[in-house]
Parts: sequence; structure tokens; C-alpha cells
Amino acid sequence: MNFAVLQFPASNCDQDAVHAVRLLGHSARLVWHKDASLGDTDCVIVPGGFSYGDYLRCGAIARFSPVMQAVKQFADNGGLVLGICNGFQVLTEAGLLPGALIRNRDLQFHCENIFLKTATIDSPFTNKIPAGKILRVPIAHGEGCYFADEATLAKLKANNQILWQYCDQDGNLTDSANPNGALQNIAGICNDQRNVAGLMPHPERACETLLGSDDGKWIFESIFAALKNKPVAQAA
Amino acid sequence: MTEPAITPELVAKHNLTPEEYAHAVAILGRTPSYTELGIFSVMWSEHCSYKNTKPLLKTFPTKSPKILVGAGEENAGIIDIGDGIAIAFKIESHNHPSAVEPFQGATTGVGGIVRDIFTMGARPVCAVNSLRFGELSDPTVRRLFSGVVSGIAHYGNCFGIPTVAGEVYFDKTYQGNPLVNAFCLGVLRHEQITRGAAKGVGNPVFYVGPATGRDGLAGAAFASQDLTEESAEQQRGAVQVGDPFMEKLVCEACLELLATGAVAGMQDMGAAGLTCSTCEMAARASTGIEIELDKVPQRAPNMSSYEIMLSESQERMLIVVHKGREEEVKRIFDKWDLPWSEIGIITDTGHMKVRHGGKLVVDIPAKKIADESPVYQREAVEPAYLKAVRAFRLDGIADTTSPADNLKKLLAWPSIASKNWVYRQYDHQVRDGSVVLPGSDAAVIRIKADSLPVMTAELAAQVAGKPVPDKLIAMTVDCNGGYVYLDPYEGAKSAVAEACRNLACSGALPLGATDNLNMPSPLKPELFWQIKESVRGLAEGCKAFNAPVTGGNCSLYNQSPAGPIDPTPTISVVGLIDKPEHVTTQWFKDAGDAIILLGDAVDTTDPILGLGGSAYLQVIHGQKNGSPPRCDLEVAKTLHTTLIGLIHSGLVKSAHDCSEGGLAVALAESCISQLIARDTPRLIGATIDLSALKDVRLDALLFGETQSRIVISCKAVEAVKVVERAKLMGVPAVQIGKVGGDTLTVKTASGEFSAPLTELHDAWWNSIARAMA
Amino acid sequence: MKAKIIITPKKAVLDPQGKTVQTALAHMGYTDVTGVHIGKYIEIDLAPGTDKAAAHKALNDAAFKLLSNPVIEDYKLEIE
Amino acid sequence: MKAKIIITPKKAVLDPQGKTVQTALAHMGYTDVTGVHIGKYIEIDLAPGTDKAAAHKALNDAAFKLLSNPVIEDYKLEIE
Ligand SMILES: Nc1ncnc2c1ncn2[C@@H]1O[C@H](COP(=O)(O)OP(=O)(O)O)[C@@H](O)[C@H]1O
Ligand SMILES: [Mg+2]
Repeated sequence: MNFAVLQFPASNCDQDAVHAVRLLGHSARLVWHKDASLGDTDCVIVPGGFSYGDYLRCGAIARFSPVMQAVKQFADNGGLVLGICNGFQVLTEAGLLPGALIRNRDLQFHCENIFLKTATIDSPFTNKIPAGKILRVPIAHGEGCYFADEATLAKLKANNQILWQYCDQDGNLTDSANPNGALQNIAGICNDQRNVAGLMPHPERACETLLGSDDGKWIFESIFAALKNKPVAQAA
Repeated sequence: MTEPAITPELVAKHNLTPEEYAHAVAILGRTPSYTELGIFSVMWSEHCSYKNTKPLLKTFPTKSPKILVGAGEENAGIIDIGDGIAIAFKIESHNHPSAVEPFQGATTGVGGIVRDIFTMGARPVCAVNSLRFGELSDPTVRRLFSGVVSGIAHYGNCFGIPTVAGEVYFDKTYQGNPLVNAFCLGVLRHEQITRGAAKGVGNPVFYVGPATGRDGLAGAAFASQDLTEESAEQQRGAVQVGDPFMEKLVCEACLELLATGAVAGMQDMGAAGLTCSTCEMAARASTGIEIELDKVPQRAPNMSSYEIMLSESQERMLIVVHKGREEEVKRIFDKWDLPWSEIGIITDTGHMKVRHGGKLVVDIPAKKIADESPVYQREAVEPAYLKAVRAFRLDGIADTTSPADNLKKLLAWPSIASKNWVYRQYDHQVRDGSVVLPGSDAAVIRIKADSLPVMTAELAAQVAGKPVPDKLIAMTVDCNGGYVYLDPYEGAKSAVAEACRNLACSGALPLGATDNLNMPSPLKPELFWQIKESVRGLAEGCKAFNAPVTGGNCSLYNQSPAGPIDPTPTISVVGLIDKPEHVTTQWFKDAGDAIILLGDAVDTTDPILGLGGSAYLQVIHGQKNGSPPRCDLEVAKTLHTTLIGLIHSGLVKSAHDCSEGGLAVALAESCISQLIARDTPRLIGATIDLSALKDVRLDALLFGETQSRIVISCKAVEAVKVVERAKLMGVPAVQIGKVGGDTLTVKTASGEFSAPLTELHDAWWNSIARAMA
Repeated sequence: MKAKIIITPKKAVLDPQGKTVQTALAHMGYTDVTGVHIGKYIEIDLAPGTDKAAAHKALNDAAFKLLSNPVIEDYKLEIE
Repeated sequence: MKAKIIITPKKAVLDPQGKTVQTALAHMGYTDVTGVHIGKYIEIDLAPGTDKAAAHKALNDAAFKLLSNPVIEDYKLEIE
């Protein structure tokens, strides 16, 4: 599989995403934000970091990069797009995912491991996650509190679009397990077509036991499996 | 614009003595222009010239076959770590700016040190910080503390560098004068080392990065003065704002440019901005440099040549490019949407010439101003307070009767308590290389192929087919300023020993060190004595552990109206771990494991049994007094190599050294410091029996800070072997207990105490967060 | 010519910063405060001679698309 | 009663945020923009019947000490 990892000015988890994909046996390359085309791509990763310094609002400026036009088209054609952390913020700003990510409720940046419950395995991003497995994955963000208005939230639930939620060690969705105040402990969602997803935690930082956890690999393995089963859209 | 006339008052305002001024006139052969006066002032400030410390710095061990770039040569030292790979690292202070504006002071501190690293051609891969504040009960201290921490977080997180280690102490000596030291480490191939030399007559000089404003005018001079009430006010106009986004782009663009091979020399504009970078680059290459200020991008209207030359606007670089390769600079900096401007040329005159508005405003022999800076041998006199310190005895202090309670108080003491409130705000995992996160004795990072800067085509061809083996680097920064105050020489030695002990606990042997001398004024003989003795201790320590000093920083005049700070020579030691399986962490692993103490439980030759300067005396008895525990460097070295040997044999499951709070705190931390995830520690208890140690005060046994002690754990069946092997190496070793349960239970000759781990953990883990709530 | 844009969090959106400031004000003894809302203020300098109506239209567009996020924020634009 | 506080970066101080947004606006085709300054907007609800003069004095104090950072920012307070 070919992964395209976007590179905005001050993306800083771009190399990490490339590293994780390669480590898991697939190919990945960086695509510059000024490029209007994604080239030959099976899946797009919008990586973490501080695109444009996160000035104004996280992800707000990156959304206007030429490459985002290509991503939009790729997604419209059914291509798989995963936004991680800042990438999630970019995708919500771009309207590819509903809702918004606002300042953590305690106003502090949080870098720590959290536990993640997979709310549904019915998505290209979760299909390989073992049933009942609680993932231990790092977060690192200051603005990861997921917000959506009530109507949007109801729709997310009705369509089974919530993919991951913060939980405790035993899988309970408690308030103290929620690092940022996200509504319903939401850590990641997908669009209603189920081909675009975003999450605040960093699965690419959890693909090697040397780094403390390899639980993140299940998310990538899910994508690989989905791509294998249904070859999708052409890149724009 | 008319420039002010040069008067003795103006000279004095520029912090130049009449003798220094006379020397400047002699170098020029005439009266300096106003801009030239400014240049002499910053170049000869303590910050840039080390005029009061140079003779001392010469005593550091700086040689080793592994050193590729040594101390003082360049912006940072570089050490070979094998397979053609090298690391560049350095520590730098930003104390005074942080006192005035904690957030921006800290951001620009991090920005400056990161620039020092990529200036060498290295890719910055991790950061470390060392902080000192007054007591947390004071609201001003809390404001400074939270401002500094969020400044470091803001800059490092946005730039995308993991902050993997650090230390924080709270003591009223730092009340008006916090310390903010920032360290950065980068990775590169030997061939990629870039010099800050203005080489190649006729080569063009480029300015890249954001426009110059009136930021931090004469910041270097500011850093070289006492911090007074007014200085905060006066310096307000001088506050520099860090822009990590810009720095990330500048860094990526510079590394990309270096990979073209078009660069002849590169230097960041740090302290004293354009002045220092042009002067130093020309001096290093023995060339001249000519620049035109009208071509310098400017943010503010009508800036004078004085202001442009002395501005400390951040994130700017000066690059000398091989003639004919200018297009590559333009192409790459345009790609990154960064401002650039060709501002000058390298000459063979040996002079630094600056033109502005068609006029020659500066004409100084570069090598002379850089190399002929004044040097002072200051007078050193042992301070009187040390007599009382040395005479301090424990007679008036009753032995403890409530050890469990003492332990909880110590664990909750902010200088000992967990610093998770701090490091949780730092991204410590970006770049996918953090193997041991903050919270164990030393941080460990993994260096992999993508940690390296992009290569030139030539180099890429040369190393093709030779994959980079992963490497493991450990690092720590340490210094107990209280010890140093009570005995500068012993205290400084102990700082190095502790750093190396922390490395040993993580499985690493030292490669090299970088130090930051945070000191009061060198002009008072008693204070200069502290500086001198500290340097002697550091030098001996670094020599003993084969940790040559590759560079560092001096920050003098750290004193507020309340008085001087405790001398605080922070030292960061970097080490190498040869295999992933040798990476060791400080927490106990499995119930049933044996707990062994390496080293003498108490130094009985010390009349105050390791309690001098201890956290225990400070917290429980309100006294910062007594000679600190002595550090025998040979004993320490044997201990470290023995532990490394045991680790290499696969015998050690955890290792944690005894530092502040002594054995009891080290044991408690081994039980409670493993973190699974947010709010989810892994607590694992221990049962300890110290009853064999009969004739020693209980407080000294539990909380004394005798040096060179490490608590390790191993499989029960291997305990005897471990003890035997340690003894064979000449290291005292004894099994003191075993892992398991949900309490820390300690039996001593005078009874037993037991504390539930949940209570110990709460005291230790949440204490700082509570103070900050 | 100058454009001024005030961006405020929507009522339904959590404003922890506002809450924190309110608490801090209360600590300072200022208890008459019943609510604090924290937003952004953006000042845009426009080239002299810019057509005011056209600028209004363009900046309105920019405020909606870039400067604010309509999911969580409201904005007010003024040109003077 | 409402107090409105506008906090802006001081003129001489670098405003990286404003600069970045200005560049972004230029890229999007808003080329008449010659400068962007980004600050904070704080709205404070005051209990009905609050004494205006007293509130002004207190909030002025709070704006200086708590809400703004006088080292790098200016503020403007209005009560209406
Ligand atoms: N300012 C900081 N930034 C990052 N990590 C920190 C900071 N302060 C402390 N730490 C981490 O907390 C742990 C304990 O630090 P410290 O008490 O100084 O340990 P030690 O006594 O072993 O030197 C270490 O892993 C250290 O790196
Ligand atoms: Mg230690």
C-alpha cells in the first residue's frame, strides 16, 4: 500500500507517521502542502504537529493549502483519510469531519498515555482491533476537547460514527479518564461515509514495544486490511 | 540620524570600564562610532566574552578521542557515537529574561539553544530543562513557574522536539531570580558538521529568517548585570517574543540547504544578534566581512544602525554561501516561505565593515574584538559563613520518632515531589524516539535513520547500503544548589556524580557533559570563591567519570535585592546504552524480587552522617545547614561500572539512586513511580529490613544523603549472585528486602513502620498540582 | 483604514478560560462578576484607498471562512 | 451591565500570530491587507446594579494585573 503523509509548515509528526507505516511493512511518502496532487495513493494521513504554528486556531490555516483540495476530492471519491491530532483538527476545520476541537478543559497541554475504547469495529480504521481490547496510546495536545452541537452529536451516534472514546483501564467511560473534557469522552470519529476519520491520540507513537506500547498498530492494521479488501478511489 | 557623542558616561552606560574602553580605542586607532561602541559593549559583555570565567573554564577536561568539535570552538560541541554518527548538545541559560517575562523568557531560551544545535548541521532531536524557583507558597513564584513551564511547552511542542528530562528545585534563594536552563541535543553524520566560519573571500552572506525589530536590544549586556528592581522596568521594551513556528521552518530550510552543499558557513544570530554572528564568523575564518544594513529585512521603521546591529530578534540565521550557488538559497527559502536577503560579502581585509545609508558606520578588526576581549583574574576569598556550616553537628537535633510521617512530608516537598505537573505539559514523545520518558532516573531516546539531517547526494551515495543501526542515548541534568552553597567543591562534585549515577541507573556510560554555571556576581571575592570552587569540583568530577565538557554556558550576576542565589552549576551528562535490553528503569517490577542496596548505607566517617544540607533537615527541622555529604569519586566510579556490569549480565530489573530524601525516598519512589497511563500508576510494595544496622541514628539511616548508593532489584534466585559480584568489584552490597504487597514496610533496629502506597503516591504525585491549583 | 473583528465563543461551547478568569477575579475580591467570556480580537490594517464596501464584503468572507470557526464561534466585523 | 476589554500586543513586540494570518490572507487573495494584529477580547457580565465607577476601577486593576501582560500587551477597557 502507498500512504501519502501530508506535510504542512510545522507538521511535526509527519516523519513519525511515515516511520510507523514503513515499520508495519507498507510504503509512505511525504506530500508537500503546496502540491495540488496526491500522486499514486491508497490512503492519506494528515499528521500531527502545529501546522502554521496553530496560530489563530489549530488547523485553521492548513485547511486552505492547495493539497487540501486534492484531499477533499480523494475523500469524495471514497479514498481513506486519517487525521491524527493536528490532522484531526485540520479535517474538522476543512469540513471533512463534523464538530470542532477546542481548548482542553484544564487549559493545559497534556502529554500522557490514555486508554482507548473502540466504540465500533465497523470502519476501515477499526476493523482489525481485537474485540474488547483497550488500547494504550499517547496523547499530546492542548486543544483536543471534542465539541459538536446536539444535533450533530445525535447524528454521530445514530450513524455509529464515534470510533474511539477515552476510558479507564477497565473500559469504563469515566470523567477522570477523559483528559480534555471531550463530549461523551470522544477521542475519534469518522464521517458518515466512514472513509474519513480523525482522532486526537497518536497511534503512530505506539507501534513498537521499545516505545512502551504497540497498541497503535491495530489502527494501521485495520487500514491495511480495509485497503486490501476493497481497492478504492483514484487519487485526484 | 545623528548619533550621540561618545562621553565617559555613555561608555559607562555600556558597561565598559575606562580600561576596556581604552583598549577598544587602541584596537581601532580612533574613537569608536556610537554603533561601534555598542558592538564593543556586547562583544565584551560577560555573556559573550566570558571575561570573568575564561581562566576557570580552561581547567575543565575537554579532550577525548571521541570529541569531534570541542568546547569553545563552535556553537556546540560534537561527540562521535560510532558508525559515522555523532551528537551535538549544549545547555544554555535564560535566567534574567525569564525573571522579567517568564513565558517569553523561557520560549526564547529554548529557541536559542535549538538554533545552536541545528547551526552545527545537526537535527535537534530532544530537549531537557533545568529550573529553579522560589517557594511555591508565594503567588509570584507560582506565576513565574507556570509561565516558564508553559513557555518551554509552547516552544518545544510547536517546534516538535520532545522534552524528555529535566529537574526543578524550589528554594527561597531563587525567589527573585529564577533559573531557566535549556538543553538541546541533535544528531548528524560526521561529514555533516557545519562550521560557523566566514570562509571563502568573495562568498556572499545571506540573512535568513524573520525581519529585525527592536527586540532585546543589548540583551547580552542585560544578562551580564545584576537583576535589580529597575532592571525589570527598564528592560520592558527589550522583551523578545519566540516564534517556534518560524524556527521550525528555519531549521528545516537550513538543513535542506546544507544538503545542497552550497553552504560555506552558518551561524545563528543569538545574543548580540548580527554583531556577534558577523564578528565571530569572520574571526573564526580569519577573514573580513562586509554587510549592508539597508538590505537587512526590518520590522520597525527607521531603525538606526546601532539598533539593527544589536537587535536580538529571534529565529534569524547568517549563512555564507559558495559564490555562484545563491540560487539554491533563494529556491529553498522561497519554498519554505521564509524571508531571505543577500546582505554582504566575505573579504580578505580581516575587518568587519558595516554600511548603512551609504555610510560606513562600523570598521573593526574582527579577530581583535573577538579574541582580545578582556580577561580578569578575580580575587577569591573563602566566605565566612562556611565556618559555621562546617561546625554544624546533630547534637541539638533529636532523632526521628515518626519516620512514616517524615517520609510523606519529604515526598510531598516540591523539590522531591513528582514533576508530572511540569512534564505532562511537554510533548515528550514526538519524533517516535522516547524510550524512557520523564519519571525515571535518566531519559533514554532512540536514534534512528530519520533522526539524521538530509544528506548531500555525495554523502548519500557514500553511505548507501549501510543502514544506520539504532542507537540509544541517555541524558540527565542535575545539581543540588544547597549542597553547592554549603560546600561549593563537594557540591559540584556531587552534581556530576549524581548525573553519572542517574545514567548508570538507566544502563548508560557517560560520553560527555555540558554545564551551566548559574552564579552570583564574580566581583565579590566571597562569591567568586564559590564560582571557582564549583568549577574545581565540576572539573574533577567530569575527569573522574570520563565525561569531557564539550561546552556550556555561564550566567553570572544572578542575584536579586534579597541577595545572591545559591551557586548552581547545573550539569547535564549524556551517555550511550549499547543495547535496548540494557535500558533500565527505576521502578520495582515483580513481586518476590529481591531488593539490594549497593554502596554503604551510611557514611560513618561523616560526623553528621550524610544529613548535611539534606532535604530532611530542611523539611523536618527547617535548617539548611551542615557540610553536605562528601563524594568520593573513585568509590562512585566503581559503583557505576559495577552496576553497568550487572545490567549487562541481565541481572538487574530496576535501579534507582539515592539522592534527596535518602534511602527511604528512593525506596518509596521505586514502589510508586511507574505510570501506566494518566491517573493510572502501577503501585508495587516492598518489605525492607534494616535492623542489622544498629548503631546509627534512624534519621540518618532513612533520610541521610550519603553519596554513592543505588537501590536495585533482581530475581530472588539471583540475589546471592548479584551481592557476590558486587562485593567482588569492591562495592558494598546487601539484600535489604523484597518486592511485593501494597505498603512500604521498613523494619529497623528501633521498630517498624509501614505506609500504604496509595498515601505515599498521593503525597508525591499530586503535591505540585495541588500547590498550583 | 482598519477592520476590527471580534470573535466570541458560542453560548453552548465550553469556555474554560472564561471560567478560570471568573474564579480568579472572585479570588481578587471582585465578586460582582456573573460571567466572563473570552474571545479573540483581530485588527486588520487596510491599504489606504481601499474601497470600504468591497473590503467589508471580502473580510466578512474571510471572517466566516478563516478567522472564525462557525461551529464554535460567532464574529462581529466593523470597518472604520 | 457589561465590561469589554480588548487586549492587543504592543506595537514594538513581535506578533507571530498576526504575521502568519496576514500571510495566509495574502495567499487567499486578500492583498489589500497591510497588517494583522491578534489580541484577546474579554467580555465580563456584571451583576445588575453594580456601581459603574467602582467596577471600572476594579476591572482596570484586574486588566493590568491579571488579564493582560503589561510587559508585552496593551489593553482597553470599556463599561457599558
Ligand atoms: N522540568 C522537567 N522537565 C522534564 N522532566 C523533568 C523535569 N523535572 C523533573 N523531570 C523528570 O522527573 C524525574 C525525576 O527528576 P529528579 O527528581 O530531578 O530526579 P533525580 O533525583 O533522579 O535527578 C526525572 O525523570 C526527570 O527527568
Ligand atoms: Mg536519580
